[in-house]
Amino acid sequence: MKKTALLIIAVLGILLLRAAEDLPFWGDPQSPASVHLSDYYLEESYEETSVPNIVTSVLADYRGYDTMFETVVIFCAGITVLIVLRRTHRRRAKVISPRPERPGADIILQTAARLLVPMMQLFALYVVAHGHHSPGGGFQGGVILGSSLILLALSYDIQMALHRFKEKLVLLFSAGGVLLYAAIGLACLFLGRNFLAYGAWAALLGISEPEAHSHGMLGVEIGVAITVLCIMFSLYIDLASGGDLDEGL
Amino acid sequence: MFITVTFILLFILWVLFSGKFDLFHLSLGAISCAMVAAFCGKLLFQDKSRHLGGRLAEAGRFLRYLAWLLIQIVQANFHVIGLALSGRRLRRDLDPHIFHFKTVLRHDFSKFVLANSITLTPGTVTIRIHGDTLYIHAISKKAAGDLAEDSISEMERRVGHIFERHNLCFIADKDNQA
Amino acid sequence: MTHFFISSGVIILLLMFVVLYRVVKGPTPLDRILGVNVIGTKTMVLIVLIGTLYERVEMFVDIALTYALLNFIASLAAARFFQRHKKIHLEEEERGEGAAC
Amino acid sequence: MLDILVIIFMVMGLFFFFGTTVGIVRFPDFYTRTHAAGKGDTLSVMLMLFGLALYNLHHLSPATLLVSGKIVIICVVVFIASPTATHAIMDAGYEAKVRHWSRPGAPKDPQDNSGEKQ
Repeated sequence: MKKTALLIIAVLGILLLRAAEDLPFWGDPQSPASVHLSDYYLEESYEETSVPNIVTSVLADYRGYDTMFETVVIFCAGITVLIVLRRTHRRRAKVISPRPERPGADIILQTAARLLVPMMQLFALYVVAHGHHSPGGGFQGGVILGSSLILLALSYDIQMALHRFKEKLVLLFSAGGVLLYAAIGLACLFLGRNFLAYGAWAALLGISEPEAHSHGMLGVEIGVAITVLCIMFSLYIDLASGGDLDEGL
Repeated sequence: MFITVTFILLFILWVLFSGKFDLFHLSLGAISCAMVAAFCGKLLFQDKSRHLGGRLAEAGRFLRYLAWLLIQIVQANFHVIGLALSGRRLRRDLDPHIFHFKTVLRHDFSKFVLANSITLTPGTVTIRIHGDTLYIHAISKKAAGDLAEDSISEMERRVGHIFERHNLCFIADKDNQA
Repeated sequence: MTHFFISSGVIILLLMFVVLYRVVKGPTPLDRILGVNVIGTKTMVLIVLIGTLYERVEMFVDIALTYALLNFIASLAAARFFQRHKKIHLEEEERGEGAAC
Repeated sequence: MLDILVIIFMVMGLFFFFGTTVGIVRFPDFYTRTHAAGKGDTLSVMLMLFGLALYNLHHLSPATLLVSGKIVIICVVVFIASPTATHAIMDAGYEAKVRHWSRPGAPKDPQDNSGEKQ
């Protein structure tokens, strides 16, 4: 069985390598992607959006539609896991054996978590807020925020993490993040522009149009971060406790 | 009170992270710090019995302890390298065993510092803390050092001096018994 | 200095491959977790090193810090998972060792 | 001058990492390997990062100072996280009763030693 898998992987790998030969060279200026599109982004994006990090401006502005539905995909994945795994008290059957009793609470892990969790959360918010200037943005910040909650749930238990961040709130916020994204786009529609054309906010907030783009992107990224945070945490608590939300790993 | 302290600490950290001093980013920072402080304020300071001056003094003593600890860590690394590169002698030098060690330290944080210091010093790793008993794995009888004896070890005394001054008479008691 | 940084990066990479031997060989899953943890912390150093080489440290430091935090949580979670499901894993280990002998 | 310091730090870090690697590969059982990983990892990463933070101060300005500060923060995180992770892995192994290596010819199982001193 292992040998068959190895064979399949080897054949596929050779095929992919052969196919890769036909791709344009890395950074080839003549390749279709970089003939007009890249130049446009490189030259115009700072004037149009006043965001130094082109990746962010492409991701959240020029391809805002795409990113919105990526967020929706994450939301759907989280909801699917919830539907499959979450057990309410009406249908409860222990699948995962209860955690073995261990002598002594885990003081070392808990103290380390107490020291690290505030730092992690602040760092995550920094990543979200500075997506315009450094590598980062909603997805990354959301992942770090989510893992800080996972660290709490790992070192104490799921009950303690849930006590700080109720399951109902988790689900509400995970939908709320996507809705925030869509609402920012819809508001542009109501202000007389296209969907997700953040320039519409300029007149309302009294700032120039590029700045409106920049602030619009920040709002969108906050929405993404909230969704990713909640879905990460909800995935963890459902998977680790087998849907019972009692003790976890 | 402690939430304010957390907020200030976090804001210093934010400025270090961000490196941007315009009003927009600083206000974003203030909002972020307020959110994190509201979520984690109770988490960071669990023992509210001591006041701030004491905490600052503890931080100063802790820095001095860190210098001592760094020397120990370097020693530990040379110890590990010596064992790893020692050829045929390796099997003779190793004598791994697990022993229990009762600590007089009371607070979680000082136990945490003690346990991690034990992990970083030559030849010993903390396995778990159960009440006031530490389970320690030592790489050889010699490496266990004064932790294996009944009296109070040097490291424990140092950690006690940082965090648990009021507990010191208790420490002296244990010394006398030994 | 560039040459020095490149060569130290290569040395780190080579030593990481040596640790990878422990990850592949085992024998217990915990040895693998340990190896992955060590490789992860060294990857973080490599990231900062690459940043220094490209003279964009301020970008790469953020990535390295993220990597450090996530690596810590990953090895913690792996160890906890093992602690909980140890029976299954240990049986596998016994069988594997039996075959090797 | 600064370059020499950086080189010293980096080479020391590499040396300790080399020791860790040899220890992880050569030590006989899981527990002793954890010893090598737990100690060597922390110190070598901290030394190398510190060297890089120093190198970063070549063009002294507030921006580079902040970046160096960030690298030092990574050091602090590693300093807290690495022994904790070591402890967690060791704890898992102890609870799973991973087999001990004991010296050939040692009189008894080291596990029995545990109750000796209390």
